[in-house]
Amino acid sequence: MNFELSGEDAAFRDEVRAWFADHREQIEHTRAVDWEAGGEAFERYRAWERALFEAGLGAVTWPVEYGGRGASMVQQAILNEEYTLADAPNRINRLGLGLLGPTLMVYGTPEQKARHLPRILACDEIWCQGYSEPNAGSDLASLRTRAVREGDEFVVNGQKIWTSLGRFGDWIFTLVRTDPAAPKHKGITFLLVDMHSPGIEVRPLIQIDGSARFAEVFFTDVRVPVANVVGRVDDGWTVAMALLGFERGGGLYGPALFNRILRDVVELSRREPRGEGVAADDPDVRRRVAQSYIETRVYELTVQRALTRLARGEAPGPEASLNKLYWSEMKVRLDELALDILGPRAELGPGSPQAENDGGWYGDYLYARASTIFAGTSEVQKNIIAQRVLGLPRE
Amino acid sequence: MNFELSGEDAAFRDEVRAWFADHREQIEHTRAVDWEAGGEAFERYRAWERALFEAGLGAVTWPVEYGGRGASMVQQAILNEEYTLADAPNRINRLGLGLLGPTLMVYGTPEQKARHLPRILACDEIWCQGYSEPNAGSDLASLRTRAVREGDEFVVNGQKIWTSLGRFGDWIFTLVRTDPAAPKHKGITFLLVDMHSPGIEVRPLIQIDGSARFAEVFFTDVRVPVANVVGRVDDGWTVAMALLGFERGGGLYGPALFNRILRDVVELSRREPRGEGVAADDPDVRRRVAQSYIETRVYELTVQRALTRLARGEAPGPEASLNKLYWSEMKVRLDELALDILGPRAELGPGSPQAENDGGWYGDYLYARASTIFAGTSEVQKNIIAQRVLGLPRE
Amino acid sequence: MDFDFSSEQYLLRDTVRDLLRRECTPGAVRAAWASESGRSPERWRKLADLGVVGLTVAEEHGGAGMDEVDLVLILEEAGRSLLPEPLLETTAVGAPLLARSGSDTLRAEWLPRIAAGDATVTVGLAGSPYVADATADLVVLERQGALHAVTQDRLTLQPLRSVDRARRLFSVTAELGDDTLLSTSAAVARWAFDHAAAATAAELVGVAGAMLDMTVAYVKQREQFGRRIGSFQAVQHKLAETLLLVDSARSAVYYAAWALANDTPDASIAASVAKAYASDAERRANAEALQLHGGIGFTWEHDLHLWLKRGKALELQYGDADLHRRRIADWIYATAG
Amino acid sequence: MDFDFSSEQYLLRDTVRDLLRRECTPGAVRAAWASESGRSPERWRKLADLGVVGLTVAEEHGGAGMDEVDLVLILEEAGRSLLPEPLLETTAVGAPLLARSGSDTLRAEWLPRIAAGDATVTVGLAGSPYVADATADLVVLERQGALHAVTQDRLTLQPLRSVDRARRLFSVTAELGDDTLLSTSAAVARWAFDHAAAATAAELVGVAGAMLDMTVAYVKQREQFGRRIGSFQAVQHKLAETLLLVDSARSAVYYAAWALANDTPDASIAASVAKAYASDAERRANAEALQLHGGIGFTWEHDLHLWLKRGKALELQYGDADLHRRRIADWIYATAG
Repeated sequence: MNFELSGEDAAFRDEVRAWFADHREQIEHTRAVDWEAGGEAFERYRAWERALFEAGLGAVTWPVEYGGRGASMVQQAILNEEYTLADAPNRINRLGLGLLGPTLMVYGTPEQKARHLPRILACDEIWCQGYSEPNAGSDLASLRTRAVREGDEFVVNGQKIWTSLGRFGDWIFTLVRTDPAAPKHKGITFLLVDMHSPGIEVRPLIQIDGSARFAEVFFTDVRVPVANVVGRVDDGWTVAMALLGFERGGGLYGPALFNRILRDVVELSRREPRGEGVAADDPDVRRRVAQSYIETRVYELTVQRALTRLARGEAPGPEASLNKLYWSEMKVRLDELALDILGPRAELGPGSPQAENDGGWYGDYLYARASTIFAGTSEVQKNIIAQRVLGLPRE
Repeated sequence: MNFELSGEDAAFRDEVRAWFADHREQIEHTRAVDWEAGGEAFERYRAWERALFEAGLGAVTWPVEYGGRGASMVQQAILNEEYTLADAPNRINRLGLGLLGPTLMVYGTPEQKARHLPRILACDEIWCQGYSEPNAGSDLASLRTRAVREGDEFVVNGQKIWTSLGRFGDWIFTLVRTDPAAPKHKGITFLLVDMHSPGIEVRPLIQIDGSARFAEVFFTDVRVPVANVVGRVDDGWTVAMALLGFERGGGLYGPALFNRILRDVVELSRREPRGEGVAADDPDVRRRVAQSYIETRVYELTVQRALTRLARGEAPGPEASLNKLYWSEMKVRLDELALDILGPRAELGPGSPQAENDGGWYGDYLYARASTIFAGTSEVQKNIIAQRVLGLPRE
Repeated sequence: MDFDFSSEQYLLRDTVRDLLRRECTPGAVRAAWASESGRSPERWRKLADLGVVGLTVAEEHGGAGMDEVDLVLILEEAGRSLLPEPLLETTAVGAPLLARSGSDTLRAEWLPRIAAGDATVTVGLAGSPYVADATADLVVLERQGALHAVTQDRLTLQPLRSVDRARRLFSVTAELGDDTLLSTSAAVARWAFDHAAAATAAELVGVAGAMLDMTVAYVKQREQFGRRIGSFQAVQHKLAETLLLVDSARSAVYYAAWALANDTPDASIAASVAKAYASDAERRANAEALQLHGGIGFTWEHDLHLWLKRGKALELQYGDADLHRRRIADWIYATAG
Repeated sequence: MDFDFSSEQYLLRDTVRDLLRRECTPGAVRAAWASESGRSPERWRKLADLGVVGLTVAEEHGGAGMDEVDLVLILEEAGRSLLPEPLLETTAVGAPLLARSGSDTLRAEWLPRIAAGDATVTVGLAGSPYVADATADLVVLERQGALHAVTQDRLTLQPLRSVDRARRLFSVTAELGDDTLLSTSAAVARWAFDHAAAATAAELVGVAGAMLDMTVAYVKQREQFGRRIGSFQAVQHKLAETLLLVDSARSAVYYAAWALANDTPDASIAASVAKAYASDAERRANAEALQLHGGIGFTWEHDLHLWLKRGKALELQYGDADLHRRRIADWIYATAG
């Protein structure tokens, strides 16, 4: 047992840290705008992705043959940590780099890899994800978007929802039903679709925070070459699950993020007036802050244990569900604590004088609440833990 | 809305209160021993029951024709309240008075009523309950004790568990399977069995607090007259459920009990040393005491709302499950709080110097934990609430 | 003992419910989010005509002369329908406060106009950084332990923006003087706070009940994995626990109204019990409602968020659950052992 | 970075586990409940022969010269098997404390005997009204801020009776003097408390893990309503949540051991994190274990209560979760903004 970084890992951390320090200006320049505004704002984020790519930091765990540096999960975690500490911009390219790229490496044809991987790496093309449908949430396999083969093409009709970056996507990886007669999990195909194809309509999906970070994507007679199938026709569920594995497990959401939020909560409690003093004098606030410290610290430690196992070559398993369940529920408590510290001020939203952080805490809180739903609800995670980790019988 | 008692109810309260005041000596005399010791100790409790009976307080809600005074549920609640305030002894006759009596009034034959009701009222015969079996807990209907008809008799074989007062019982009301071929809930018969019959063996069941307040009852070729069937043969489930209704609903566990426990917890916190001061200085103790005050107070109010509905003639419904769920979970929190206030002292058991209340808090805590299991587990109560109150679909 | 409402009280509640079903639909609430004032003079007029606005104003001043018990079911309905009007401020707190502490002149000047629906009054008590509906004709402000009744000509308002856009909040600067002074009594300020907390608890119960009902309805029809999600045991148990909390909160809220109406010795504590319990119950209902609605609940288009945001705002008004627990603990330990 | 144990550490753990499977069965624990001393000199000897008792004693004194990290897995096993011996007191706290603060003479006198299994040592720190295993050959007592090392000839013991009868507790009166003085340093007392809290957390994780395992096994075979109760979603979700807590507690406990072994600046806080988290996790496991076992779990005959009672006792030793949370809060707010 040893919590020091190895020489190699320490060198990697130093390299990364130095690089972020050198790029402080670009970080601030990028963060000064919201990519959602599109146009020049979006291009700043693309430029940031390219800067990461050029520094060899775009996709460090990708194998060298695909343009990565074959870094370990520990190094990925170090990068994530430094990324958070540097307060670097949100990544518009994460779906391509984190999800589709690794999936293509396993299931893609040589042509697909050659066509897409370099463009993902260089952020030349933005990818979005077409999984969820209005009637297929937790029960993803009940999806209805259908694709009918006509010669060398599939003709796609249907609707996807909760498509992040939908308005900016050049391509979408999506699940379509190709055999309606087959059992639910069969007859699904994993398809790469050019978002500029005729018949695709993207409508912004306004969320309860008033933003439109997601979109609905409608497919009307969209023609997609059969060559764009990843894996085998009607066997897309296998590919889809592998990709979700990268989402749930590969993520190992960075402890640095929660540590930073906790630090901000503590600072907030030191400032926020409460009666004659500040919130930090309030024993209930102190108890909850201490509990959040405990939870964030234990999260960090649990991630380090998991990374050690991964570094030893153990495959990520259903334990990823424990990780997702832990951080998503913890995050809700953290953000809820912030609102409770703010008290009546918590409801003051963006653009309001007197709003703390321009209402950012409330936005974070809403986003946290979404995190117990997306990528597998807490209920689904508990089912997985019970059945696959504890071995309890299915109903 | 009015929280004053009506003139009639106030008079009843005054009568009851005066009677208890007059019987302080007998109360203390009775409580000085544990009926579990049997013999003279047990007879003191029987004498107490008879004193209640003679004062017309044994079964106030029983109709006048059966020897009660036809009192309202509100008056029953008043009696319960005063009973608790008077710190009166546990009632050895509660199964006969509270459960079997009302059931016989509805389902019993004239002979059964004439035979049993007066003896229940006068505490001449002690009743115990034979419902649970080792393999039939929450799933009561899966019981296996069987009764085979031979002429005018049933021959009973099997085993019951968790029989309170089993060692002292003269009679047991029990559920037996009379038609093994019928569906689970059919083919069960409700039977009154003389505990002095040949073939009955009672073994004390030692609980985790070391006491033996329950017994296992074994039936080996016990012969029971068919005339002892309550309701119809094979239709005992109907009778059994009616009786459980009295257990769950009629109970409306007295708020006075919880108020008294809370008062004791507060007193304990004022005395118990904690660092330089006492536990009552500890903000965590204060928060939890306040929360328990809230919960006990809200319980009391909710019971008053329910009593008002009953007084208006509304039948008790599945809402009884809400009541049971509420008080049983609250009681665990209350007793757990007491242990946390005691800290390391909490584990000191009966007979230990330095033990608070001779370890009584720990005993209460264990009993509280049983209360989320007996008479329908919390899980079963939630199923009932979801399906019968909220109308959610069964699986 | 009779812990229930009279048939007259239920009748009034039903009448108000019917009105709000027509006049305070989710669409109407969205209109309040979007409109300049956020308020509907027509709707206020209808409420006044029903006697709701002046419910707590004495008959001699043109009101209904009713009390907190009569009002509590109406406040629950206001919460249930998200009524975007200053009913709590005017009828539950402002008017009773003027009646209790105002001079004869002040009362004669304002109460009849309030009851008639021609004037509104709001309150800004200590502990809150803003005043809701500060555009009211009369604003009662707590400053340095004193209560002042201030008209608009002495006020400078800066509008704030709540996440719940139906709530119209303002930062208020006032020119106070002896002529604005309403009361210097700490007991009166506490009385006002208790009324505000208890009334907020009533609204919270309404909000929570509405969310629970919406969620029960949703899980009865939403299918996943080939079954209605309301048939999953985990869903059933969450909703059963939520129902228990919400229904128990009603007991606390109704009793607090009675205790305030009868000025019982435990009225302050009853208000704290109500606010603490209702805040926790609403928080749970809020959590389960969004979790069980899943993605659809996160869309602007779905109405659920209107309730989520109102509930969250009210949880933190007039003392959150922790504050009221501390208040109760102080009371418990202040009383003689 | 390597947050895992070495294969040697796992090997030792497995060896101890095998020993305890034989020597510390539930039957053996029941024997400890019933016997006069509650202890088994033979078992202690076997543990000493394995090097477990002297694990933290330096090699120069005949011990294994290992540290808190080596010990933590053994403590978890001791918790898991409810080992009724003063391993925590002797090996996790007593011996290291003597090594750290004892005079050369004291160390030379006691440590070799402890390592050989010929003497035991226990501790009675401030905040506890009793001393566990006070019949030990040497008793370290904290009195008025000072630590004393006291032999039996200077002690008067009054046996107490724990609900967990395997725990042998005593009220202790001691004749203290300069000759018994071990240390007057508050830092040393804190160091001892941190070690005791962290070691208790390790035992709690073992106890909780055992209860979870028993319960999972039980719900896999127990049938009600025609199905195994482990197939009910409500049961599955409870156990999934419990597993998450128990497994996360391991992270906290293992790290605390490392922090104490390496005397890191955050060692005290790491011990508090471990004790708070492990206490809460055990409480949850305790609650679910009994609830899901149902009636059978309430019988004396079933072994579950042996774990329930040990877990409950340990929750409240060396600071409950709330105390450690307050300690953490004080530390957070004491550090510079």
